[in-house]
Amino acid sequence: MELTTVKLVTIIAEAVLEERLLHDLRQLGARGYTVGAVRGEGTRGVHASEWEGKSLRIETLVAPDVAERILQHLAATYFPHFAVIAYMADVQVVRGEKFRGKQ
Amino acid sequence: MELTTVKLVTIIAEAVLEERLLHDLRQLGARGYTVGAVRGEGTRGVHASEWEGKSLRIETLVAPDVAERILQHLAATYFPHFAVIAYMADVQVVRGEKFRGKQ
Amino acid sequence: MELTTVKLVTIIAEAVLEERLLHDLRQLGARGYTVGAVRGEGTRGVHASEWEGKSLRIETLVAPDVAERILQHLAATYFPHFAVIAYMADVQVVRGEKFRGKQ
Amino acid sequence: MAILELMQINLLSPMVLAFGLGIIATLVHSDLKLPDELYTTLSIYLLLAIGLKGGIALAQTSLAAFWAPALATLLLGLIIPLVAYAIARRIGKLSVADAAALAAHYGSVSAVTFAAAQTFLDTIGIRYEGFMPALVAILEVPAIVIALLIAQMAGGQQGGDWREAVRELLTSKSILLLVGGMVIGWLAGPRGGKEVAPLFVDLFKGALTFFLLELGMVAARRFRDLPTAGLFLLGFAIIMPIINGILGVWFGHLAGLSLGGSTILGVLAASASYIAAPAAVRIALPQANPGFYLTAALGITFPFNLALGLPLYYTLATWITGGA
Amino acid sequence: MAILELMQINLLSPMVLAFGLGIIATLVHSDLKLPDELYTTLSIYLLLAIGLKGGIALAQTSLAAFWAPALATLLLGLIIPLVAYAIARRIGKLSVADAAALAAHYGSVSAVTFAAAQTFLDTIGIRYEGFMPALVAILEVPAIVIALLIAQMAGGQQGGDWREAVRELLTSKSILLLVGGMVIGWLAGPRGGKEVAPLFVDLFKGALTFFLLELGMVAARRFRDLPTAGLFLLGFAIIMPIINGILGVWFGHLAGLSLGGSTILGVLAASASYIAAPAAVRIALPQANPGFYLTAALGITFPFNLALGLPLYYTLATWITGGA
Amino acid sequence: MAILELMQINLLSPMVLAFGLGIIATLVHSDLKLPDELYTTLSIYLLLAIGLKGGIALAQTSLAAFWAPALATLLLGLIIPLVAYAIARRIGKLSVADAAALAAHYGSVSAVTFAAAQTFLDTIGIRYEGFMPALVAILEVPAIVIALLIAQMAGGQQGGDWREAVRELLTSKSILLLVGGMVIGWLAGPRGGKEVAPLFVDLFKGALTFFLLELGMVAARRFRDLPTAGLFLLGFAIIMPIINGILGVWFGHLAGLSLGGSTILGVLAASASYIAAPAAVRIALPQANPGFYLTAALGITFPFNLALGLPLYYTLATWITGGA
Ligand SMILES: Nc1ncnc2c1ncn2[C@@H]1O[C@H](COP(=O)(O)O)[C@@H](O)[C@H]1O
Ligand SMILES: Nc1ncnc2c1ncn2[C@@H]1O[C@H](COP(=O)(O)O)[C@@H](O)[C@H]1O
Ligand SMILES: Nc1ncnc2c1ncn2[C@@H]1O[C@H](COP(=O)(O)O)[C@@H](O)[C@H]1O
Ligand code: NA
Ligand code: NA
Ligand code: NA
Repeated sequence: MELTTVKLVTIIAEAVLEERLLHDLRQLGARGYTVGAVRGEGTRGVHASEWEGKSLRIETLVAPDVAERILQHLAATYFPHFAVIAYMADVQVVRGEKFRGKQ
Repeated sequence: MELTTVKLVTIIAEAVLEERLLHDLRQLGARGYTVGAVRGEGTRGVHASEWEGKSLRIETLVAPDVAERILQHLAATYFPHFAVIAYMADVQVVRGEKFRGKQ
Repeated sequence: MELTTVKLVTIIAEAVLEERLLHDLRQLGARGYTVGAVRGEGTRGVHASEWEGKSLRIETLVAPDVAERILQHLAATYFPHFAVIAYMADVQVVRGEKFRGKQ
Repeated sequence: MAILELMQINLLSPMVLAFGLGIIATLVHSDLKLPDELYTTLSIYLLLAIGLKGGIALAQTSLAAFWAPALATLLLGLIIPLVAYAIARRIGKLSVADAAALAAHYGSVSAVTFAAAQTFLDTIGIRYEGFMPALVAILEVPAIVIALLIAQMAGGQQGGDWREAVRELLTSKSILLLVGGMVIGWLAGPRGGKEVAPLFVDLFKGALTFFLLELGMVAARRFRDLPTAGLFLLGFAIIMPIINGILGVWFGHLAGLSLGGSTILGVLAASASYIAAPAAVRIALPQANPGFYLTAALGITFPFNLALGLPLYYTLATWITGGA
Repeated sequence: MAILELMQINLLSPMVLAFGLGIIATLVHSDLKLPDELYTTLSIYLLLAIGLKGGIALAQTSLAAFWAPALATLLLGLIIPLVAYAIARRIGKLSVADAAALAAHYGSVSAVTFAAAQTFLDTIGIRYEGFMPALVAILEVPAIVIALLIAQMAGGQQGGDWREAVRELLTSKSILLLVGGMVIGWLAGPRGGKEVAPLFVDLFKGALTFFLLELGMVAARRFRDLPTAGLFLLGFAIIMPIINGILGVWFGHLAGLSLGGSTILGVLAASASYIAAPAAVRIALPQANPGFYLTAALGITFPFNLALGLPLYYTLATWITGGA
Repeated sequence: MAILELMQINLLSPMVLAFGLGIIATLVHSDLKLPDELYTTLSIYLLLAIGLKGGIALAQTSLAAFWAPALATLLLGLIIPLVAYAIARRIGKLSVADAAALAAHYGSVSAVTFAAAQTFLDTIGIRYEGFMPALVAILEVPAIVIALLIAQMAGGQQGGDWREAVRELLTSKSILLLVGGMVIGWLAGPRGGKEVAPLFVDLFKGALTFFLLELGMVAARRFRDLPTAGLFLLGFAIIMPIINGILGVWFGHLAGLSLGGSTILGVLAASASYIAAPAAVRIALPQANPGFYLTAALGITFPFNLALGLPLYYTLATWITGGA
């Protein structure tokens, strides 16, 4: 079996950002995403999502360059004012082209 | 503290497959699993789960050979017709035997 | 873009432990956490959470030494009697100091 | 009443208007989103309530009049999928799997359309037999099994497991709640029924209205697939229910059902399943395209039946039964 | 009424039948699954509604008759865990932790069994004191504390934190909603109560029926552990409630409760907690086996009390109180 | 009635008491937690029910009397945010973003406070115009847009997107359900309304009580930010509603509203939004501190209005309108 390594980018963000984040991901080259509902606490105090439902946990499997672009974009656009964190890691998948191909 | 490296296999799949996937995992040597509810979008269009509740996010900690077998099995059985993706990564645990022992 | 590697510790635990686990994490040096709802099965039989709602999936991004301390503490305190598992992995983040700084 | 007046009564009912509001919410990209858990809760409630009311009615009814409608319903469950499959293959040139999937959906039944039909008849003051929910249960499963068997024989099944699908069908929540509710209602009788009536009877129409709000949103999300669905599917999803509706009314009349009962059997025949059938088809015919059958059943046929079908089948029934 | 007739009335009530349907759903591996959130919502609703109704009744009742039943209930909360612990240790040869866990569960109380008892008495037309929900609150906590103290003294607690467990008990949602509901009902009185009656009174039996559907599924999942539970646990889970039921009826009669009130105190004593006790025991006695106490309380005692216990304790109460 | 008597009636209503129970639950760290999905479901239900009832009332009302109150409401939506912004900047020395955020919240409206006002007036037997829910819809959006425009002009917006925020406002679930519900109620009329009344009318006060239990818990979680909020915010969150309440009552009286109608317009003006405004502000003014505006609107103003404001604005209305 041929395994390929791609990047898994995980984003934790307040729920109001959902539409914009998913739009950004697609723009930056992600070809799919998976969203779960979470709650959490960080160094910032209250965030709007705290009382209005859950936060988002978004995962997207992408090529390494796309992953870097996503992290960079998030850091520039959302980190200053929104409760958003993001991290990435290497994972192995069976059919890499599904996640790495250009859109 | 003695740390062991095992494989974490993550599967995103439409909800109708739950029973069969968990059955397959046990058959292939997984000794436990954790399931969360997610939703998502990929390259395929609509999938049945879209309107009938959430999709599944299944995680299982297994030995490397079991992980490979799982990925291979999923690729052969479910990738063609079902909205299923899967990936694996290395993680460290304290008591490896819990996850790697034969069932 | 400067990327730093930090540890992502993931804990699956029965729901009754929530308050205590989060308290322990803060004590051991974690500066944030994210919690999702999951269900699962392992080698232990029934656990109390089985009928009383979901289990927890807790993620925390921390410095490597904190991660080790967390795993050690969990193994000593909760593994004997509670349905708890935990694992850790390396992930890359943009601003490492947010997760690694002392509290 | 004239059909236009019936149409107006139907279109201005809270439940149809709520369905329309759901469609609008999706079209304007509102952030309105009903929790999945609410959708699940309401669908469990509706199935249980339909069963309960039917069971209580059964407890007060002679069953002598039941066998003929039951047989007629079973026959509909055999005939409709065959007709639907033939049309989808011959005229629509669909693959075996896609044709069989459509046959399963249109042969089976939508419990919510049934509930809407009851509500519509209640509003215009037409009575119907108490055992109608039993006919829902009878019509739900056979057509799906027939359709899967057709696909099996025609070689359209790859990777699917039709035995598994049938086993899951028989224990599916819609059958379990419908039949279980009927047994509970029948055993508990009117006295027990009165105890739970504030929840299961008084709130029924309100809950149905709420549910249709959600279903409007779901149906509207199917609309975006309409362009790719093609003209055949559009025609099929409107003409097939009308054919089935006529068949259902006619069979009901032959089996001795009242005007109201014949109307409801027509609605049942005309309705397309969107709970039991999609789940079974997804398992047994994974290569059938869900964008196809879901769009037809949920995006076209359901709104059509809800908005126009109910008064139409009733009017047909007044003609066929001679208004009796 | 003869006990067989009472049994029949009880077994054919919608709530018991719904419980049976839940059991069947699990046994046939149906895909029926009530959302966790519905379960949580219904349990919050039931506790609040029980409290509210009790509080409104209290507002209209003289409290002079209250102290004796309250004291009797407190005594039951002290005696039952001691008896249960002794039986579990001596006859069952269980570990300290497992025996204390059982003592906590059987000494405490199940609010749903209480609600079912009220519904049963309403159906057969027997009246009971308005302050009964206050007795539920009084009986809930002490037995759990006693059991944890026993374990503490007998050295069965390792890694657990009984102080923490007691603190969480006193602020647990069941106590908060029950007592809070009573205070609201008492302060708002009949006028305020009438405003919320359509939700908290009229829908109560329907909601209870819905809840029991879910509880039937939960109980049936416990059945698979029955084989490993052993004969002692099976006997304990049936005989202990009967002993406690007789004690409860008798104490109630001595404290001056009516026939209906004594029946309910019997039911309370006989019932085993499955909300407050499991949570507290899990924290304070983590080495006790949940497969043990949950199977006993939820898999055996709850169905037994619901199906057979209610008419049984009522019949016992007619004997003990002389039918008064 | 004297204001003290009104206060007592209000404070002892089940809904205010439930709010208090929610506060206590949080303060004692109870494990009580209502599912998020229940909160969402109840808020959808309340908005839809408010709209439906208003629409049915509209169908029976002459609209001639409507334009003046509508205009008065629109004016309130323009004036209040300007006043609030000026006070927050001048006296409070807040940043542009924080001041504009407060202006958006206090200019807009809380539908639950509106529902509580209706319930309060029903209890004391005061009638009000049927079209009041339309005023809720009219008051909801303009103030938020004004506030965002102020911030835009004053340069307080960085990284936010106010056009996007306004687009989302107009399709937000509260507007959609309120206006949609009114249209449904208006089209379906009293006959259609009667069909869904058991759900949307009879259960309304009970559902509101349940919702306030949750809101009490949410509000109490805001309390912990009170110490850091500072004296200005505390004063603002109590004095601003009183000023706005007087304005609202007065405008209502000038526009020809009845005593009850003027009271409700006062309550609307006095109330601070905690659904539409926070979402819009979070998007358009991300640098405004949510700990600030949420604490003011939800932690101080909402409890103040609910507990003390309702009888206060009613008393003011009896003075201003001369009791007519
Ligand atoms: N160290 C961390 N580990 C895991 N999740 C975190 C961490 N810090 C923050 N988060 C998540 O990110 C959200 C926003 O964090 P913050 O911006 O620090 O308030 C929180 O609500 C958490 O869900
Ligand atoms: N690149 C991706 N990253 C994360 N999740 C994905 C990705 N592609 C697909 N998925 C998930 O897998 C499901 C099926 O994808 P697909 O088969 O491509 O339609 C989607 O609903 C997503 O939840
Ligand atoms: N091998 C595994 N992979 C993933 N999750 C597991 C595994 N083993 C146990 N778990 C999770 O940990 C919980 C407790 O496991 P256990 O203590 O083995 O019963 C289970 O309910 C699962 O959610
Ligand atoms: Na059909
Ligand atoms: Na007991
Ligand atoms: Na306002």
